[in-house]
Amino acid sequence: MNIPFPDLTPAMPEVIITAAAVLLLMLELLFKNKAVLALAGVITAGAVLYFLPASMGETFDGMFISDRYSLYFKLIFMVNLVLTILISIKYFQKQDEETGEHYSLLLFATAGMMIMASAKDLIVLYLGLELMALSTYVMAGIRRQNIKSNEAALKYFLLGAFSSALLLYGISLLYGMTTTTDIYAIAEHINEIGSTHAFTAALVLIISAFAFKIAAVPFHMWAPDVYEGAPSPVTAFMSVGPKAAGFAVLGRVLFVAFSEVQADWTAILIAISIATMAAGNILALVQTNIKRMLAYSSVAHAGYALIGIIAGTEQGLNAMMAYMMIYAFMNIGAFAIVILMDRGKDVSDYEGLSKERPVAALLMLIFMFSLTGIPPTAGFIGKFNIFLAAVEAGYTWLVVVAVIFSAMSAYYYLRIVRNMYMREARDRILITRSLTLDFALLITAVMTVLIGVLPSILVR
Amino acid sequence: MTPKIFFTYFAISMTFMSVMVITRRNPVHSVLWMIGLFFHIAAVYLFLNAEFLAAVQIILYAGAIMVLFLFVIMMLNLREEIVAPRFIGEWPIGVALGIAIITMIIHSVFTIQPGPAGEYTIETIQKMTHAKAIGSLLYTKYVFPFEIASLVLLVAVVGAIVLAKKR
Amino acid sequence: MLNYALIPLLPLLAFAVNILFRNVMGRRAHLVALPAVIGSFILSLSALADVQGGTIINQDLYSWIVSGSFRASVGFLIDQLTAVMLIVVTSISMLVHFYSVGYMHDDEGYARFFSYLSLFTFSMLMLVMSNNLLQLYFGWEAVGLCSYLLIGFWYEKKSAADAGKKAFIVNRFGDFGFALGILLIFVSLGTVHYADIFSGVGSLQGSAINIAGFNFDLITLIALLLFCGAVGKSAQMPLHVWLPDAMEGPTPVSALIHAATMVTAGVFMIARFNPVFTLSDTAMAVVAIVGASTSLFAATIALVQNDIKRIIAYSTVSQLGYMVLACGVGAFGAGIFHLFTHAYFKALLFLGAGSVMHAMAGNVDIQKMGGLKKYMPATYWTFLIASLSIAGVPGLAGFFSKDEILWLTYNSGALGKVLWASGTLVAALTAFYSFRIIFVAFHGEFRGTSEDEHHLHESPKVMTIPLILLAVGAVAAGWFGIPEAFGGSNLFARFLAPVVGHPEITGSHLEEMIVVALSIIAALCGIGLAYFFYVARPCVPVILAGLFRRAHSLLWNKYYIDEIYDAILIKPFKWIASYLLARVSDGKIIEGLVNGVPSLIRTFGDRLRNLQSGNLQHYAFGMVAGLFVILTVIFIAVSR
Amino acid sequence: MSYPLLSTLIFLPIFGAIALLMISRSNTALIKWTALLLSILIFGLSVPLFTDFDKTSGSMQFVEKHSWIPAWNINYTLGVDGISVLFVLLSTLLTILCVMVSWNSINDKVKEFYAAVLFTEGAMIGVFCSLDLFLFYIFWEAMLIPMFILIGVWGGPRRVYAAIKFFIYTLIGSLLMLVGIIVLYYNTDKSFDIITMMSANYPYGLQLLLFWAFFAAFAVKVPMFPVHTWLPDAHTEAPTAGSVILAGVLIKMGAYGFLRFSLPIFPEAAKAMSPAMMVLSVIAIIYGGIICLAQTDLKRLIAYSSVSHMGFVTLGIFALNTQGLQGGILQMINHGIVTGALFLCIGMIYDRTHSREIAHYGGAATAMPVYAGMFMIFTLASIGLPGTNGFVGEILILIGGFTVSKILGALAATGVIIGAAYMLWLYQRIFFESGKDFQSRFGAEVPDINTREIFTLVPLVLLVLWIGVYPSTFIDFMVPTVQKLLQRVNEAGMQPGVIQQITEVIK
Amino acid sequence: MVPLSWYICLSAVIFGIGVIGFLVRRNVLIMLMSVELMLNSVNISLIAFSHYLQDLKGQVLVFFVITVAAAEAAIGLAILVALVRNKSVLHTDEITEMKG
Repeated sequence: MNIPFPDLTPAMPEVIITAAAVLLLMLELLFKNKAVLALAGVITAGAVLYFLPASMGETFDGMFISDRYSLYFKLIFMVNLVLTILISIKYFQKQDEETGEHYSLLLFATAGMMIMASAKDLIVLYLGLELMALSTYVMAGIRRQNIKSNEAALKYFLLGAFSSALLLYGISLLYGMTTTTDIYAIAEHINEIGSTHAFTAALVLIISAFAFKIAAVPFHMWAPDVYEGAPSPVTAFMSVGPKAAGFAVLGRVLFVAFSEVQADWTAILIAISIATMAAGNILALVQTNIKRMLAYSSVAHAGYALIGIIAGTEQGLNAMMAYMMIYAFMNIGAFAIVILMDRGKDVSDYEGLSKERPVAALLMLIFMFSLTGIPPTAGFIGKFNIFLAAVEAGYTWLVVVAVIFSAMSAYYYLRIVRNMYMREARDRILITRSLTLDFALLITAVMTVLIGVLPSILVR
Repeated sequence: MTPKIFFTYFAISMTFMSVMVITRRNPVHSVLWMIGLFFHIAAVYLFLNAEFLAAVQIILYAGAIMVLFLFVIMMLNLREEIVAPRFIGEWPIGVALGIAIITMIIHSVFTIQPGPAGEYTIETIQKMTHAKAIGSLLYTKYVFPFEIASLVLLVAVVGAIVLAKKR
Repeated sequence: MLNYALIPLLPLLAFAVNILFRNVMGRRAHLVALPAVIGSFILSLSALADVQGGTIINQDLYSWIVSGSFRASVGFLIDQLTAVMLIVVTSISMLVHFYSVGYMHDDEGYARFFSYLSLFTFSMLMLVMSNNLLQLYFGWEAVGLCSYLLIGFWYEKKSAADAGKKAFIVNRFGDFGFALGILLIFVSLGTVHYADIFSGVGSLQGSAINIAGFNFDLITLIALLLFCGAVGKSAQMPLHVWLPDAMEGPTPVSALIHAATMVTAGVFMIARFNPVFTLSDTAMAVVAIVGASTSLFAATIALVQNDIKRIIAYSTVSQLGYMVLACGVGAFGAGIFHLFTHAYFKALLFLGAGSVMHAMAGNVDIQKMGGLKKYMPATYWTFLIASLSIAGVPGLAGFFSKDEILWLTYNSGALGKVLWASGTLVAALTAFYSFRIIFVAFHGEFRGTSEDEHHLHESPKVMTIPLILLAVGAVAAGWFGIPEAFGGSNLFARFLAPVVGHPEITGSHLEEMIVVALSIIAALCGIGLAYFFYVARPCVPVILAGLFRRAHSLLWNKYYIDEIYDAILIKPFKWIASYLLARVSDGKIIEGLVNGVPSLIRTFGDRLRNLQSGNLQHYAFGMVAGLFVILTVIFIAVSR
Repeated sequence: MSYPLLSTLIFLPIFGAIALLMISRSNTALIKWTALLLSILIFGLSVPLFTDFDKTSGSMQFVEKHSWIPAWNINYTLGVDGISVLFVLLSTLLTILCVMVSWNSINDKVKEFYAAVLFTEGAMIGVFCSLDLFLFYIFWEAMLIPMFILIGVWGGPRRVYAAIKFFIYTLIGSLLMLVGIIVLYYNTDKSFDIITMMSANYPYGLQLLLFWAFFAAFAVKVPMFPVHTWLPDAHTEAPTAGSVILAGVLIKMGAYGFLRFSLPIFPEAAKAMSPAMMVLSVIAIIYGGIICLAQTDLKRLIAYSSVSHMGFVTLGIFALNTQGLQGGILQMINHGIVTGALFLCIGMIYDRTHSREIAHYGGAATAMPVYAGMFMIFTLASIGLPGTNGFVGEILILIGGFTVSKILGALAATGVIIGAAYMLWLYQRIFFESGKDFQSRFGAEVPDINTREIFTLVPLVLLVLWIGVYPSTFIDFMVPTVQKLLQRVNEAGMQPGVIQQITEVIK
Repeated sequence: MVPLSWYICLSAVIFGIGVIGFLVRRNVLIMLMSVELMLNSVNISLIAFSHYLQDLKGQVLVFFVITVAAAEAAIGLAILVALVRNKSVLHTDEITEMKG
């Protein structure tokens, strides 16, 4: 029996990153200073970025596809990875816990996301998703001495397993109706089965599993608890990576496999999107813990990004991708500030920051306004892009709904700004700076403003 | 007729066992019911000409996973479990929701139109043997997911160590 | 052109110097202000001479506001009417300036006072010299401002500040109508320049305007709206309430602004717009009735007041009523004539009163005075002349102008007869209250404290000389208009006729004689009654007041007009402002919504938060329930 | 024009703001002087707009155009016409005064303060110069950030509430406009070019929808009744410079938006809606005026008076005739000058007394005669006394309004009475009555305004009189532009509808 | 021959029981087992489909599902162990440190 060796070029980034992940596991034993691992991670990401442009094409017998779509998401994952590594180092040093595995898990999770983005087959998709999910479960619970961390990991894990069971059930139904798991091949059968309830059920089950990953209502409820309990860098990582990966697969599956039944899933997604924006914003309004607030805000942002998919056009998809990229910068930036603060758990901890730490306050200000979507920040460009696509597709009313919630979101983002600038500090605000953290802040802030001023660098 | 009778038996007993699994007060009992269930499932697999998977089911599930469960249960030494309430306070809601979802799914599965038949007829598989048929697929077409599966397991190992090791 | 432009500009310059270099000028403020106003006076005389010579100037200085078809310029129209007004304004202003040098001598705001006076002179001159409505409006408002500033000159006194504000705001009510009138003229005629208006207004005759479904005669509406302005400025009913209060200002101000010049601007404006007014009989009738009733109404109030300045103020209102009445019956020339004579004798009365107050250390209650005659003879004699003049004693200025009005009123149809009767009655009342002051304040024994008595003195020369000059005016000003019935030539009326025309006389000279005789009798009765009441039988007024207590208190309280306004206008308005709008509409409704929606969302958020119980099974409930709902809905949708 | 004047005007302040942030915190003198000199320099640079502007042309001048975001067909297009040029000048002038008036009153976070002021200036100029709708929106929203900070950080006791209210209020309106902008984009062949839009023809139904979408943003900014309630809070709580910018320029943007977008881009809708707009304006005039009578807070009173005055502005604009439009534009300038000046004045006295309660005052005229005189001039201008700028604007607006509807014109004119009432009453309560009480209430010595403060106010006094006496200098700027605008609006057909019937009734 | 739908129904029922178990049991261990139950039900249907469609992809997927289930069990139990070490509870309604 002849086993052909597959062409690895298109999958080069994945290969590099898995190899690096495994290597990191070994390196961990050699080095006491875990920062080395971080450095290795960054180098890996650099290598991945180097190989990204060249890695176009299909391989693994139609299991894996590397196209512009997946490349863009991989770029987001790399940004996410690098930034997370940069903000991780100091955090874990401060926590005084051994965390060598953290970096290799980051790489594994990223590998999972990349596989998801590139999956051409539902089996690959499922495995990529599990790879990512399992890694993030562990990362969420990596501060095993910390009850909240345990709890976060447990909740994330149980609900995640539950949702992947739903996904699997959906896949199995789909398989039964099409005899295939190939995303592109499924599309060919839709015409025959598109109207059956069984097919609809499969569609709904699959969407709901992805909705869980992107934290869309009503599959979002894990998010606040997990975001709160997980270590801050992991939260930052989770709020961007798995969400982007979820969007990546959602986009591909819906646009490719289910393109024939667009009306069905559009209706579902509209409902989900509105509910997501509503619940995310309303609940963020009443939070006092900043990470919880950011969690709900992350939920709300999923709602906005969904509009890009709802638009159902290429432009909408592009807008959604650009949005995820922008979201990566501004959200990780905000988390970087949270990590920077020695005591930055509560919204009230930011009182008087502008007086004590003007630069940090200014940066946080930029991130908050960007998250609100006020020009000239990247957040505005992201939303604008989405709205542009949605209006073109005829969803003006949905855009109106979105802007109303967007205005509502100003309330809670502004609360942070208010605390920083308009309240006095109760006692001295201590921060722990480090080179890498500063660097991460620099990148995120510069990108947040730069994209806001010169969107051309992002908008194709 | 006979297969239907057999199926009916399996269906009833599997459903019963499943219910036992989720209703037992003592986790150990649950695990034991679960193992019983797994044996039945393996039997069903055999029914469906999937001998290799039936074997895997018993070895891996019944043999490994459930034993892992038992280990953990023993390790955690949960004595008070015997007296604690089994269900959450809002269990009727849960049951209602569960039944609702089953209804929806069963309602929908009746509309399934099976996809086009593939090339692996029972005869082909029997000729190749099941293990070989699956194995050749896994190492050719599905080598990529296979590799990912290895990563999943690796992560599981690493993760389990990271999380469960003592300080 | 320049010499005309200088007439208003000189005072403006004086104002600028005095206000900008207030600290430098200090007590020397009059050194700038006086020459300026004297210069204006001289230039005015030359303007009069020019007009007399037949040169009528109507020229624009520059375009002020130009917008599309709207064009308003700053320019001058110097005709007979303007010339008369120039003389009145500059001469009285000059005398008041002189007088103020003495009167205001010890005041801290000396420079400020003179700068305001200059500003006022400037504004008034701009008003009378204007050749278009907008500039007139400018002057109109600017004199109002000066009036506000000067009434409230002693701003540390609350009553003064209040009075100033009241004057300004009450005037604004009139100005509101006036402004609408201007707008309506522009909208109907497309211009605000006098010449174009007067030549175009004829074409509007008979045209109607529809407002909110009602048809109005256009010209009548325009005339009445313009008249609103006059009602405010010339203190006619029902907007007369500000003028008596305006007496809180320094007395020279009362003389200049609230007697001689500014308050007559309304009359001037009606006269100026005689081509418009005469086209509407309705408007004319309204003007006449308002004038006559104001005149009567104010005179009755003046009967019982004790504040010397207030009596004179009500007398002013009453006399202004006369002038308006004259305009209303088409006797514009007579109105202006009375304006002219009134300027002198009324300024004299005020300045005399000022002189008295100067001696009485600011006390204005005539009941506290008495026998002042012997302490301040110059004041007494000039005051007496003024009183005789206003009472209409033959030969003096007031006699000629008032009788001209009464005669022409009598002459103007059936309504005229009624108005004439009321006018004659007012003549009697005028004589009565004027001489009441003379008898109570100047005759008899001094009723104040001995300390006050000690303080009594005649005013300095700088004050008495203007009095004497004005007395000359109060006597002689009427001689310009001796009617033909008395063998005169009625110079004044003929001089003004090119501008304001002259009503047709239907009655004979005999009728005129009878009318005049009746008014002389009325005046003498008034004086005699005053003598009887306050010299011969001083107890009578007290008894009368006791007998007609209701009537007396009605008059004493000025018919409760202020109280009525307070109750029906000011109080409800304040209630609307502070309760209905501020508290309910803004506070409860709009803000309720603005703050309520977020707090509602917040409450909702708190409720929603409870769903996020922390129990992960509840989260799973959410997921399953969501799944179930989506499935149900979509199944129903698909099966349909 | 060889060098990019408008870009310089926009970005010099913004980069200046960034440069200010680099200066050492402790060196406040350097910060202040840098800010002052920068603002003067910017004003100096903006003077050519005044001198080199071609008053005979109604088209855009000083135009700059560069490709910016080709993917969305967005260009960086700047230019001014007769409507916007004056506002640029007003912005640059008021910024100097803001810097000057804050000289001693801002002692906390000095550099952030001046940076925020300068940043605001840049954004304001950007709003007035943008000829690309996207660019316009960027500036429009960007200016919220520094304003929010200005109000919230250096404001009064309830500053936080006011700042957030201001922000959210305007944000909601702006976002609805954003949707409108996007819809417009697709109906203009995917273009954000304002000039193109001004000559395009949109279906009436679309115009109507977009008109209301834009209205949401502009009406809040103006602010029109009933979305005005942010203004009293924001004005009241903002620091002096913030109030001046708010009153002087920021709320003009709403009315400017009507002129720049609502009228020329949606002419039919504007025409059809003009009665409704006029009614709202008149309500604002009267409502805002009457409510002033109930105010006990100095700044709040002036803030409500702004509502009333801006009612005049919108009335003039929606009268849709030459006098109304010119009056409206001029009145915007006037209001910027006068209300700006009044806020400056209030800031000055507040620095001395630290009280905004009107009831605490009385008798200030004795202690501060120069100040009282200046205040008087602005009060009179606010009342609209002839000879001041307020009169010119108001009379033109009233002519415009009266031409369209007698009743509305007459009702609007009542605003003049009410204006006199509340302003004079205010003046009386601050300045009149016993000067001794005033001194004793606020300590022995309350000094009159100093030279710096006099210099802050003098330019505005001069402008008040200049526009009052010879407004042609300013009106001439806008004549061709307004004519062009009117032509555009008048060419549009009249759409029948319910509004027409309302018009019949109120006419 | 047993119809395909019988298997699918059986699978659906067991899936549902798994869901119910997940929803109502307080004990985290049993919840984990319920998830395993659900996975197994999926496996049944996959193999049934595979059989009836004469295609092996479903069985391949089952293979992977079993692998993942093992990995999940390992991770899940590890998390549980970590949690119980810190705070000896394994009832969901006691693990509510974070909420709201």
